[in-house]
Amino acid sequence: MKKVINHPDHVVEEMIQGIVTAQNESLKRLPKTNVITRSDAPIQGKVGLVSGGGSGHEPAHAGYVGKGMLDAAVVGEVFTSPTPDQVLEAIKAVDSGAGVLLIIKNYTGDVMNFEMAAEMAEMEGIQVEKVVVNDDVAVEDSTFTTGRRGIAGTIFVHKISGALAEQGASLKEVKRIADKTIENVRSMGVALSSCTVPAAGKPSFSLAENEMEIGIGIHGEAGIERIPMQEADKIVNILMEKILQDIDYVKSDAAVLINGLGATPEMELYLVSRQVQQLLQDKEIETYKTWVGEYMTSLEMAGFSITLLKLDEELKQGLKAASQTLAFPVSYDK
Amino acid sequence: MKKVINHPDHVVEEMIQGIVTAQNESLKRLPKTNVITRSDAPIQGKVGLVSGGGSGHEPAHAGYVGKGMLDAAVVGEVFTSPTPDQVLEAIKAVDSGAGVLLIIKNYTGDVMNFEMAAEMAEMEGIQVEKVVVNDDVAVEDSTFTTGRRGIAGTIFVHKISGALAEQGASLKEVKRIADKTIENVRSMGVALSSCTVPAAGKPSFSLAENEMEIGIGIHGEAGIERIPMQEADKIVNILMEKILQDIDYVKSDAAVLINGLGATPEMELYLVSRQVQQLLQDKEIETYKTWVGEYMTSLEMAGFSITLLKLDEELKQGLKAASQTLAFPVSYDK
Amino acid sequence: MSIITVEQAIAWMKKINEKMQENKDQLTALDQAIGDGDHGINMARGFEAVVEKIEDTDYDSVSDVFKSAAMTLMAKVGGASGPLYGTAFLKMSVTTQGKEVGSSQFQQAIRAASAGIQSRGQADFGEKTLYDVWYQVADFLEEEVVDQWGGIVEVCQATIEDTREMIATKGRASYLKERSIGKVDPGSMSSFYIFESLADVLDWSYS
Amino acid sequence: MSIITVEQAIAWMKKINEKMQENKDQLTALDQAIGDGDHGINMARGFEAVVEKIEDTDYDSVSDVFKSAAMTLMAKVGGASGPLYGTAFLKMSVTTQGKEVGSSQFQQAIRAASAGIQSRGQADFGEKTLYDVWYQVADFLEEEVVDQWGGIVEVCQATIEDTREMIATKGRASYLKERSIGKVDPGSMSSFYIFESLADVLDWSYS
Ligand SMILES: Nc1ncnc2c1ncn2[C@@H]1O[C@H](COP(=O)(O)OP(=O)(O)O)[C@@H](O)[C@H]1O
Ligand SMILES: Nc1ncnc2c1ncn2[C@@H]1O[C@H](COP(=O)(O)OP(=O)(O)O)[C@@H](O)[C@H]1O
Ligand SMILES: [Mg+2]
Ligand SMILES: [Mg+2]
Ligand SMILES: [Mg+2]
Ligand SMILES: [Mg+2]
Repeated sequence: MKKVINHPDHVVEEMIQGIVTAQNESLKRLPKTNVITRSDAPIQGKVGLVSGGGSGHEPAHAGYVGKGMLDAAVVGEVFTSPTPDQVLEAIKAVDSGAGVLLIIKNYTGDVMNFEMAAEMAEMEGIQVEKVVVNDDVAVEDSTFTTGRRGIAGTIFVHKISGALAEQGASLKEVKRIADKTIENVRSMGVALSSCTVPAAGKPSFSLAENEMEIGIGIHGEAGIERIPMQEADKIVNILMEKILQDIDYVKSDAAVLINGLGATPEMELYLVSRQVQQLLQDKEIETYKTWVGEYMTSLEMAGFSITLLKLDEELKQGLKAASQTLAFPVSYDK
Repeated sequence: MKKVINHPDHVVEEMIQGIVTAQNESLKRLPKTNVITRSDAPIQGKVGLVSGGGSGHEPAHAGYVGKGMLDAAVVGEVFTSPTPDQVLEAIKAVDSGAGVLLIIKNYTGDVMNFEMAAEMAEMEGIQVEKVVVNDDVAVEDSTFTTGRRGIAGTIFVHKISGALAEQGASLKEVKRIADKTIENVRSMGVALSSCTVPAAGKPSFSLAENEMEIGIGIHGEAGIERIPMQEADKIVNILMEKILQDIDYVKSDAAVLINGLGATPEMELYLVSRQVQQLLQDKEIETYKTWVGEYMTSLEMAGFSITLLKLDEELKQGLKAASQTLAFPVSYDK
Repeated sequence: MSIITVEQAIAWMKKINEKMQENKDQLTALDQAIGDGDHGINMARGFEAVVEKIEDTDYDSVSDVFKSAAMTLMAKVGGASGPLYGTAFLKMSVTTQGKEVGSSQFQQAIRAASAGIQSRGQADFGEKTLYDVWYQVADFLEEEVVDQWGGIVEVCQATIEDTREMIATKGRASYLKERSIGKVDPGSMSSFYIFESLADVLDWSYS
Repeated sequence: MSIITVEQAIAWMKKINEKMQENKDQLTALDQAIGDGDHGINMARGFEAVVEKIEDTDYDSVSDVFKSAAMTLMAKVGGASGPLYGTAFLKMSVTTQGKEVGSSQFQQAIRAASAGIQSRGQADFGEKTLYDVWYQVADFLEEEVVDQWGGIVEVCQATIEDTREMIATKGRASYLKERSIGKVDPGSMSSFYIFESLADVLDWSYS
């Protein structure tokens, strides 16, 4: 294991220190917690948005904290959901009386920990709503199982609900648009190599020199199948087929997010983007806007995910609104 | 070699297609060239800024094309300087009569190709100036040798000279501030693993499981020495010692750029940033602002570089000015 | 007659911690196979904190020991296992509050813990989770006389082996569908260590 | 008497291309050792384009063949080697313009190419670059009678071996300082193939 760390047990603490010292104008840390908030939180009259999860997915979620997106990110241990007391601190710190929306990625651990925090917050008289993002089409959608995972599509949920909250919408309204975004967003990923949890010290899985894992999870959870490496365009076709058959995008507008998982050169992400654009054109799906980069990573995993968000006018407005965040800035129209 | 590509010979072409289709609002490609310009180039009355180099360093340089930074980026083959005809096309496309500044990283190939283009452009009556960035303190600075390499510090040169050009300054003025930035910027990097040039198909070098290369170049050129892996803080200390002894930063303000080389998790970059902040504090160097992310990569190399820019009021203004670019956005103060 | 004293409850927690540290890598490896590779790390971090907390505190009752464990696990583990084990010990604390812990109190406590896990995790028996172990243990304690409680270790072992053959439908392993067959559930394994520690500390004989 | 005809000049370029394709991996490996690992790729891409260009064009003079080569290398290679080889062939084109290429024209052409490389690259003899080979070849052609020009291959080989022992002070290899000793310069190696091709095409005998 080759990592730029001091000690596996200190990685999360030191990362948080690094984030808040580097971004001290815009972000602050709640004392004695692993919660990072906007430096101006709570914003009077505004619904507070809280997300978070295990660390190792940077820039998620601290990179999405700021005007127009999240009010707070709760940072867990590597790949491990944060605990309810931490989430509770975040909720309390961002609530200005208008209530708080929790944006949770659909993992048993995250759902349980955030729900417990919500219960505690409600006992303290704070209005809390939650939405659960489950955009990963690699996993079967079923109410009898854990259901779909939440992956990079979560960023669009942050962005769009954050935009509405910034405008002063009610908690109910903000939850509605978050749910609407979730209904319209689908993603799928592929891994070319494993990641290594620092405290584990060993790769989470291993792939042969010629293998890739289709449908990988962002914590290195298994995907759908292992198949031989293929050309970039063919890999994209495999992922896009699953995504496009899941909801009907034809003749609608879509936002695209090409997300590197950690070790994939940006050069390759643009090859992926190119083929996605071609497929969308063939299907008469209009690309509204494309983002290419690292948005929801898995430590040093090589691979990428594709996210497609089906848009209507309201969702477009949400994407377009200004956002002052590190990892998803949208500038003001002048 | 595990890469998301179609064919090694098509990587650059397909990447450019990917970039311009994804960013079609802000960027355009000059027909039949590997030149990417602002979609509104040339800007009347403004000095044109052209940079570029081999590809494989994404987001450099296309990610820095836009209002407030570059007017054009010339994209070479992987790790290979672009040819003079391409640079010439870029110069012609961005010149509005106010002249063009070439920002060149100090490599023999880049310097020769850009110089030849400058000669050709001058023959066509275009005023051209050039600056050569040489921020890498891992390499000895000597007029008898090739001299220092240009690495991530180049981004600050783009930013600061771009800001002044945007304000309508003359070519002479823009060159002056670019040179001033170059005089005040120092960087150094470390590699934990190699990169693989797609057409080579094999890693450029190899490091043992316990080794790192101090002072690595962004094309995988050798550094100063290979030493056993160390704790994050110690690695940072090694790089910072070289940087700090090269110019006197004490009691001045500095901008910091922590740059991932491709495969290093953002988590680890923040650990690096944390230790850099601590060292600067100890030395009474005031951090003006810190950037952490991938700015000048080496394909899938694991490792990072640290850049320090010594600031005065003028350079600060340049950093602060608005920039509408993908990889180095600075938002307007509202 | 009390079957578990304050001292024994404390010793139980310490023993669990020992076993979690010893088997940290094994639990993590099991989780790497069908989950995300942090279960051993989570358990080791959690029970280390439990022991730290307990050593800092004076206890009058078994219930309070369980409560400390519950609150610490809840605040230090995270993930799926944190709230589940936190809930389990919290239910045991509530059930035993203000009481000496005799065999029937203990039966009720484990039954309550099992029910708590079930309602928190929404998993049913047979979904290849740690709930399988708690459910079986609760049944076993109700069916057997106290003298035979050493059998708890065999019950856990058998349940773990059962999980190996199951298709996971809850937790991360569920994403693997049929490919989860053949692998032991990491949470069931850590639950095994919890009950093995209990048998050790209470000197229940087992083979 | 002309020592190189239009057909031979064309054949020379084709032969260079063959050798660059054959030795692409070797040149790249040399550049991986002390540079950035693209020299073979650059040469293969460049001379493939030269041959394409030449096959598409009718030539009246050797000078025009060299000019095509020069312009194509300049536009297709990039890096350090592109402008250097581009300059070399351009100088050869200029020197031979409007002339039959006899031995003295050829001597002058190579001398001009060598000087062009020197002024473009600012490298002196002994800095472990391809200039070393061109400089030695230019000297050799001036010193030897035409019948002995097959010796060019040995001269190149010897120069390459000399570069092995040098410390690079120009180009990427210079960053290695003392560590560049022991490695052959990739650009010198590709220059060797250029002159070996010439000897092949002109049937200069060499051992
Ligand atoms: N819904 C659930 N109900 C009961 N137990 C569960 C549930 N989901 C997961 N588990 C248990 O949690 C264990 C995984 O714990 P851990 O690895 O610490 O958390 P995470 O899955 O969040 O990484 C699984 O092996 C399983 O026994
Ligand atoms: N200043 C120079 N003068 C002459 N030759 C040089 C100079 N710099 C580099 N070279 C030659 O160029 C070769 C490298 O070419 P190549 O790998 O294609 O370009 P790059 O170094 O830009 O990657 C070196 O082996 C050396 O022979
Ligand atoms: Mg986990
Ligand atoms: Mg090169
Ligand atoms: Mg786990
Ligand atoms: Mg090279």
